[in-house]
Amino acid sequence: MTTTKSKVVYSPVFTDGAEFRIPTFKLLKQDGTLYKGGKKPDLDKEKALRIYKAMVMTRVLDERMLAAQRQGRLSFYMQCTGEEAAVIGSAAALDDADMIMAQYREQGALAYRGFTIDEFMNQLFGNELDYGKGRQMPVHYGSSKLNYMTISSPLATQIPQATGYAYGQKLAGDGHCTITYFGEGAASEGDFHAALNMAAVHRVPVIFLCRNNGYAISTPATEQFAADGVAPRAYGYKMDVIRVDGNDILAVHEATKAARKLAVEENRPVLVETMTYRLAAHSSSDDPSGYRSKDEEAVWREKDPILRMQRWLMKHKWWSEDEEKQLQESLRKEVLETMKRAQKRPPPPLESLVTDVYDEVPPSLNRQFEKLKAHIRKYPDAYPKSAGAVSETKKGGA
Amino acid sequence: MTTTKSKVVYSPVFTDGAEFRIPTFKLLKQDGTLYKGGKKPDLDKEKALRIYKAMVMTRVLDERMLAAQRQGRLSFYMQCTGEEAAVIGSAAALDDADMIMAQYREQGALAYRGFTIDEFMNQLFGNELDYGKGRQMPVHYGSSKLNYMTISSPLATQIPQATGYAYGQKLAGDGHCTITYFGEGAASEGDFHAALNMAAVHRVPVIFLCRNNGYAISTPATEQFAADGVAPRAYGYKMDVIRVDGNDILAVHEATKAARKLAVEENRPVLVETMTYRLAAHSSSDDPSGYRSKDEEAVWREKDPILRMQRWLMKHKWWSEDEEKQLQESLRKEVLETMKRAQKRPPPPLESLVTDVYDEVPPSLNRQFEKLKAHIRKYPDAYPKSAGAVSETKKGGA
Amino acid sequence: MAKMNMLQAINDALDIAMAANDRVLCFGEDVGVFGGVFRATSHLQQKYGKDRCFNTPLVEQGIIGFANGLAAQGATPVAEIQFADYIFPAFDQIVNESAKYRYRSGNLFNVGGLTIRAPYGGGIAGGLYHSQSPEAYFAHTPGLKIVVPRNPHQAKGLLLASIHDPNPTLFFEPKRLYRASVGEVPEGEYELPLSEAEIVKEGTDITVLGWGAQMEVIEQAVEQAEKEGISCEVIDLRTILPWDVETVAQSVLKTGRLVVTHEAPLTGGFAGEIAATIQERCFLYLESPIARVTGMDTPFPLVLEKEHLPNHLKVYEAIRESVEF
Amino acid sequence: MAKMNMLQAINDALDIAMAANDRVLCFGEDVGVFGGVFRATSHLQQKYGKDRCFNTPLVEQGIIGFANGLAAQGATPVAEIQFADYIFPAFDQIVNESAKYRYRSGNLFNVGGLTIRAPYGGGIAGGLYHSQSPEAYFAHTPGLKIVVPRNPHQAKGLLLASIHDPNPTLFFEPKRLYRASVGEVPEGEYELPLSEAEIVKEGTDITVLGWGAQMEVIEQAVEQAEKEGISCEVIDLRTILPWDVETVAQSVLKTGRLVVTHEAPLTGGFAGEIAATIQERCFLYLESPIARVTGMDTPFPLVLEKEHLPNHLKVYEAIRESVEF
Ligand SMILES: Cc1ncc(C[n+]2csc(CCOP(=O)(O)OP(=O)(O)O)c2C)c(N)n1
Ligand SMILES: Cc1ncc(C[n+]2csc(CCOP(=O)(O)OP(=O)(O)O)c2C)c(N)n1
Ligand SMILES: [Mg+2]
Ligand SMILES: [Mg+2]
Repeated sequence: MTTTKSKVVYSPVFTDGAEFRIPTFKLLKQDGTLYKGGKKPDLDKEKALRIYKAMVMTRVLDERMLAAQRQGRLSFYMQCTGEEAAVIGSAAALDDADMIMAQYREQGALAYRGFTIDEFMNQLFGNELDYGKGRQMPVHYGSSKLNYMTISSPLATQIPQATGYAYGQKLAGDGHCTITYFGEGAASEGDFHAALNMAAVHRVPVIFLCRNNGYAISTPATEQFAADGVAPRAYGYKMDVIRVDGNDILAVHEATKAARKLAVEENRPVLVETMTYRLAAHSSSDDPSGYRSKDEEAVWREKDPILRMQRWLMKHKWWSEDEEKQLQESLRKEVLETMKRAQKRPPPPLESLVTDVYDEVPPSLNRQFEKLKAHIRKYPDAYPKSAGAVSETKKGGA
Repeated sequence: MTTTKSKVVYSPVFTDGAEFRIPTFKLLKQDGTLYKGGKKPDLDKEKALRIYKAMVMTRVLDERMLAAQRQGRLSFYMQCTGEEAAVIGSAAALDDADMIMAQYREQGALAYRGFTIDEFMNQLFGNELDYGKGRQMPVHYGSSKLNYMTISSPLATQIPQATGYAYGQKLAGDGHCTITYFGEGAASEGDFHAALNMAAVHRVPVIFLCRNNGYAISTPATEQFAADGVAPRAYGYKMDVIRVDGNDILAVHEATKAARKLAVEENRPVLVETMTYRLAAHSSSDDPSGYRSKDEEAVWREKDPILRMQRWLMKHKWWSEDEEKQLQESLRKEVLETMKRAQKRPPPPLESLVTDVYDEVPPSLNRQFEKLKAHIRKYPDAYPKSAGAVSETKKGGA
Repeated sequence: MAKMNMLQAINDALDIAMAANDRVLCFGEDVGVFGGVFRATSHLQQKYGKDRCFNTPLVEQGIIGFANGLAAQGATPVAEIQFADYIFPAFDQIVNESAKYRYRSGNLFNVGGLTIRAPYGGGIAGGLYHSQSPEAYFAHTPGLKIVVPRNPHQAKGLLLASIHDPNPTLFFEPKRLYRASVGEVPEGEYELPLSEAEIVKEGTDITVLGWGAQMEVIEQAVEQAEKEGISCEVIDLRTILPWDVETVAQSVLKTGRLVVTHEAPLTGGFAGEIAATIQERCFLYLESPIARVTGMDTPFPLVLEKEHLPNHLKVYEAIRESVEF
Repeated sequence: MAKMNMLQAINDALDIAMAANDRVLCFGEDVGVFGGVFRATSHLQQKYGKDRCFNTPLVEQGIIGFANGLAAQGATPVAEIQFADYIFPAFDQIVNESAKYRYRSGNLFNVGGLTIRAPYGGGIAGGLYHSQSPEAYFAHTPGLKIVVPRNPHQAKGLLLASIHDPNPTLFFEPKRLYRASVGEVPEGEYELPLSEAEIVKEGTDITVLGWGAQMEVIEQAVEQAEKEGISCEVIDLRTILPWDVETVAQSVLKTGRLVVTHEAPLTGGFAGEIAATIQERCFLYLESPIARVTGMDTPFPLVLEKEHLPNHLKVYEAIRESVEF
């Protein structure tokens, strides 16, 4: 039972927490130097380059795949552009065996974990090598070996799932935690409230990482909530919170490392709000000129997180113009070649229509499948993707 | 877009708001005197007695009806006992034309508005005079003329509805607001989050009144949330909040009056958390001895809100032992007599099974109804409540 | 009359409803200045102000909870759910609240003013979560009306009727046809009746029934069947709940055969309800089993969407099988 | 063998599952120290600790979201929803998430360990919100299993099978029978098969099909019908999804007649799916229309609950009408 130990007042005082601002943690200036007072980050060259390369790979992939979408090679695409530091800086602060449950704009985390361009392409083109068997739209990646939960489009559903997943990790006692990513828009869903409250009550090792990128499609954050960002909500759950410059790779990394420590060592869930900006359109279907100004975008383009890290690396002499050029070129080449290869691969087998609904195909569904195969056999021209699979020699159930 | 004007820090600082306690507003001590420093409340004798009588009526009704349930006269009952000040003090701070959207334990507010014992009884016994036509369980009251929305059992659904209702009032521009009541348990639902956030964003004249009575059935507030009550959540929405001693009628009234002013005059939604205790069982189906101690209950029994107000009234000479005795007796008598009357009344007509599903009974449902009537005509003994209604002379559609 | 696509017809209906009654409000995710991700609410905020047409926070249960409250207050909310696939967080507010508001209060209160619009259906490479047809999930809920238009003319007239109808109404829009379906639409205010199926084409050998985007599929299938001398009666159900049993039963009493088709999976789909009802009503007149041509009992796939969907070839085959039974 | 009521049988099943595998967890509103409002989880917290049996905050979408995550992690969560009427806030987590987890990930991930328990059904003076039978709302969702037991023996064996089954399973418990249904229950671990209907009684004139608490109603109706010389075959469907078409079809091929009964409203109820399927499978063998005896197409009423419910008299009448058709 709540026994409020709070002080007593004898006249009605209303407060709205406005005086109570959560500060923003920053380390790295846009010119690549540290802020005065900023502690030198605990990041060695190897790790720094792993992070940086993942950022560049993400950027290159995004640029090329958006272009491919524009050329009609791909049905849909979503970019991480502008948010690479928020996503990769946080993922890099974890153990690779920690679970990642993302929203959809976190391909950077997957790149950091080692998802190959081949693997990205197979999903984007939904070919026979796509782990998701061509069932989901582009960018709905997943990898069990890299502990990256397959993306699902309904927003915020992964947030309470992350609480549950982390609770399972806690009971298993293997010292791992879960991070879940979501936008400031998705944080309005009821599932967000459920997830944070349950995590606080049950002391679950989970990191809630909000990418506050200013928009949910066309809806600006000012129409999403009246408060100063998402961070103040943590107090409502008595949860540790930190706000961080989301374009500052060092601050994001540092903050998430500290958050992970709280989560794993003390079973204290943490909310991390990264303040950033979605530089690209919401998706390839969107045109932001209908709801925001070029000027606003320009301000944020100046804060490019990749450039910021690059400058820091160069100041350390850990990276050079030459290496940059080489990396960019080789990535572009690899992306293009891989894309061509992936696009040519056949689609997943017809059986993939009915498998994985259950652990086994139930009889009624198998009947539907047999009927479908007979139908395709009758009208092979109408089903170019699968006609080959049902030709007379290939009969048989799923 | 969120531009956080917050200050910048250069090392990661986590906060959980623990240092940041929302005070509790009190005016009236248990002995009926004001706290030192407590402003004399703005409450004249007439209003004070209206409040007090509603409190006593609620208590008497609750006691009698629980007894009636124990005797098997009633299928189910829920008491407001212990929370009368939280409920009636707040309702009394409103204009009678303001909308009330309650959870289920707020019969006090309805009593204050003038719902008669007859009206209560008709609902409790689901007789032909029940406005709800005998369709809902006992205590699911509603009154359109008293602006009291019919109770629905699914928890928290009324909270976003209150936001919408109040938005309608704001556009209508008639200067009214909506109050919605809910328990600290219901505040865990996703609908709570949706409601408060939308109210803050759209600047809606709504008062969210949480009855934090320590339990949600058997679940103590400590297993409901980790934070210090529900109040701190307001900061997450940048909403005005006040916490108040829920057993202190003067403080609740004063706080809600001030809240209403913010809501109606400035379109600022307000969260009011009343700290109180459910003295009775959750409902007639519950036995609290399975989850809490008699000692704990005893502590709170000492804080009885009705006695507290009674003492205050008597100190003002607005109320006497005699008047108390008379009121108690007349209420008990009225409750008993009304109960007998209500219990004897016939059930709602058979047509009430199929009306009000839509504005008109659709043909398919009417066919089902005709079939039902024919069936009852065939087996009149099996349907004692309705056999009379379908006797040969009474044929005809709904 | 003007030539319009379905989005324009819907936008026109909303415009007319908002102009006629200032208690009509349109809101939802991205509905405000942007006019919705499909642009169905374009220009409404500019015309009627931010108070009456606005973005909501991203929370479907809140959107419908808010809309229920508004409707109870006496307003006429038209809430948009961005995709029908995302209506499920609001399921409780719709099924336990909207649908039961009037009944549980003995008609003291109601949310009859409520209309919920949501784009539904496949055929746009949307995969699991931009393709679903959830009408049957709601059709088990007395108190709701469910409407699905097949073309711009129908969309405008049925949407205006839904907005004006004094019951909570779900209006599912076949998004595949948003821009693809173009046709003549009368200017100004008009309504088409709810709970009345429409016989789109008369015929004598078999009845073919559907709704929404599936009507186009039926048209193609029937064209092929008629070439082979099978005379088809085509019915657009238009309102799923409460549905027009009489028109369908009368047709089947005449033709003796029925094919029902929808995109949603077979099991638990609304074709089952129709088949169950019609086999009872027309038992002695049925010359072959009632056939259902539907999506498969799987989540909605992406790459093999074509194989999954009940296209005109599958409907045509069902017509033939039925006639040859 | 021991005599138990249904609650005891369920409690026993949970106890056995938790003892056998420490990754089995039970949680939900009031499930912890109190043992649930119906006491189905009594003593489990004391026996297995607060980590494995606990109260959750009051948020159904959170309970199931949390359970989905736990199951994905490899645990075996058994989540309780206090009343089936309150499962709808979790509809999105169940229908869009649990059901589609395996499919959408290409079997990289799954929540097969998940079981959701919820008391359902009427007959306890519960009115609109303590009486609903929502099985059909879920039966339109490939990927889910739905199970409903009719007595203590079935409850224990089917619940153990549901917990062990590698697919997300909804287990709806007929709360009217919690204490009313008492019977012999084998001790220790046993399972009854999912997706297999059970022929409870053989007969030749007509097949009568139901599940859960409705089986008791059927029993009474059939007793009356048999007195008049009508030989009834009684089937308990037991698993609603994926359901056992073969057993039902074989029975109807033999009897030529089918009555299906459930408490949920008629329109969109699962009897419709069964009727639609069986009229197709058994078309030439049907001697009368398949009859559905169900709740009315209204919210669930209170005072006139008896009139609303499909009791044994209504089932008996349907049997007679069918035989006399
Ligand atoms: C439940 C649900 N509602 C609506 C949508 C449609 N939708 C997809 S992305 C999006 C905006 C999300 O914004 P935010 O969470 O801020 O993430 P961002 O795109 O900015 O990274 C919307 C409304 C959805 N996918 N799921
Ligand atoms: C959506 C929903 N879930 C569960 C319930 C069952 N239930 C009824 S009352 C209750 C506890 C409510 O506690 P609280 O909100 O604190 O109110 P209190 O009873 O203490 O006044 C529960 C779990 C319900 N009615 N609705
Ligand atoms: Mg965003
Ligand atoms: Mg409480």
